Amino acid sequence: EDRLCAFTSNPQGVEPVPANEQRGVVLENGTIRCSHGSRCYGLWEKKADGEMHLLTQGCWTHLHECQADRCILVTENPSSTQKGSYRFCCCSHDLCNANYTEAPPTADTPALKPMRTDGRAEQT
Amino acid sequence: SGKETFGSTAPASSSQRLLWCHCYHHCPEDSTNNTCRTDGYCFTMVEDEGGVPVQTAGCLGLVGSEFQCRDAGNSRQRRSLECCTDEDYCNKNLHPTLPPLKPPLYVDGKIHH
Amino acid sequence: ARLRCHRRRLHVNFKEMGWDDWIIAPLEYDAYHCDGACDFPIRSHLEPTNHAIIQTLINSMDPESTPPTCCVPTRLSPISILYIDSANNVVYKQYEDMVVESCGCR
Amino acid sequence: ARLRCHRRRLHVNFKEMGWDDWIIAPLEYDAYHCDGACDFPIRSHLEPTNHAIIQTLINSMDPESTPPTCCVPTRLSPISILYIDSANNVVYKQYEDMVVESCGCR
Repeated sequence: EDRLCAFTSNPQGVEPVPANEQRGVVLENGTIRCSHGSRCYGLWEKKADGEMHLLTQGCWTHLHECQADRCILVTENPSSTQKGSYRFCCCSHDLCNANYTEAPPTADTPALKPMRTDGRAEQT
Repeated sequence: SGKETFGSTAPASSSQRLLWCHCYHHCPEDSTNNTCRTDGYCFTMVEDEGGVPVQTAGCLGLVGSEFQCRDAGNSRQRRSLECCTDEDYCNKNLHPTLPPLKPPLYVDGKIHH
Repeated sequence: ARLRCHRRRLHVNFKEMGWDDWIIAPLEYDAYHCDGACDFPIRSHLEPTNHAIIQTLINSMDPESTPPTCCVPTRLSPISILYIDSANNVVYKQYEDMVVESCGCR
Repeated sequence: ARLRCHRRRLHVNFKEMGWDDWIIAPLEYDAYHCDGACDFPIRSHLEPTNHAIIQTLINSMDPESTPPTCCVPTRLSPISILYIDSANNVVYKQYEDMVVESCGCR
């Protein structure tokens, strides 16, 4: 079925995606209706002060690694681009890329703290 | 290992002009006097064949050029490939050199090559 | 028994290829590949062309003169890649034909 | 040096195949076939897919884990055949994909 994802139209420092490559129909409210079988993705940059800066969001071509229903940022072993400061996620529910969850649960870390797009933890 | 010497111009195909390249060792069957044409990049490669450096050159298509021109950092065979696109026959000016030999693996006291 | 043409797992790790200096995501994916024999008769799910059928027949008549046909991808699908270009911009691109969906004899 | 992927001659003789009891014409034709190695880098005239390039790179990193790609027909053309059908009628038909026009690595 079609997928609705959060979408950033012209983020700074990011090559704008040509219309025919956006894989969907951009809607008014900062979202995009992606073509059949798509997932959603988000990319943030973790600044030196720890603040998370949103870079780009949109449709992601189906990849069975993107089954999660939430955007869980990959933190271990990130790409060495930009000195390892990029944080990426892909997920499979409508608007799942609007917010992110930073660290996957490991034995000794507290339960996940959903983060708002602007990097401050949501009060639960 | 692969090095891209991408010139200032984008690959030929974005303005649909095809790029002429110098070619030897496995040129297209319809190639004339060691030339070929592509929508992507010219390349020159040197590889170690039984201790002898062998040089080849030719055309790479635009599809997958990001992958081929970068090569994989740890190919079993010692080789070095460079790509270019700034002018016709630009691969005549490419002179890749073989990467240094990898140190032999010492395992259980014996040298394993 | 010889394994017939089929799709097999191939996990690609861009980091191991030394490409995590330009690829942001994904750093690995399942590409699969095709492997196995293309024997007579070539079954329908391997979608042989007329030429592949003729070549297979001639190979079974005279194996030295003509090789069998080869098990190769017949349907492929794309993946998205986020990478850094030479101007240090983040670029989103869909790469066609990156994942094998089905194999056949050609 | 190892022969790289290219088109080679393959002459098909329907009579030798015992098919001259239903095929009227042609009784033979040049079908060609593809043969040869698909080494890195795969040249542009072999029209590799992105997957073929990735598989070739992984094969050169770890030949035991992944086979090289295969040299197969990438463009084929038809031939016409006149034959006798089961009701003993003469039938004219164009058979697609009977002649290899070009080869590539897939």
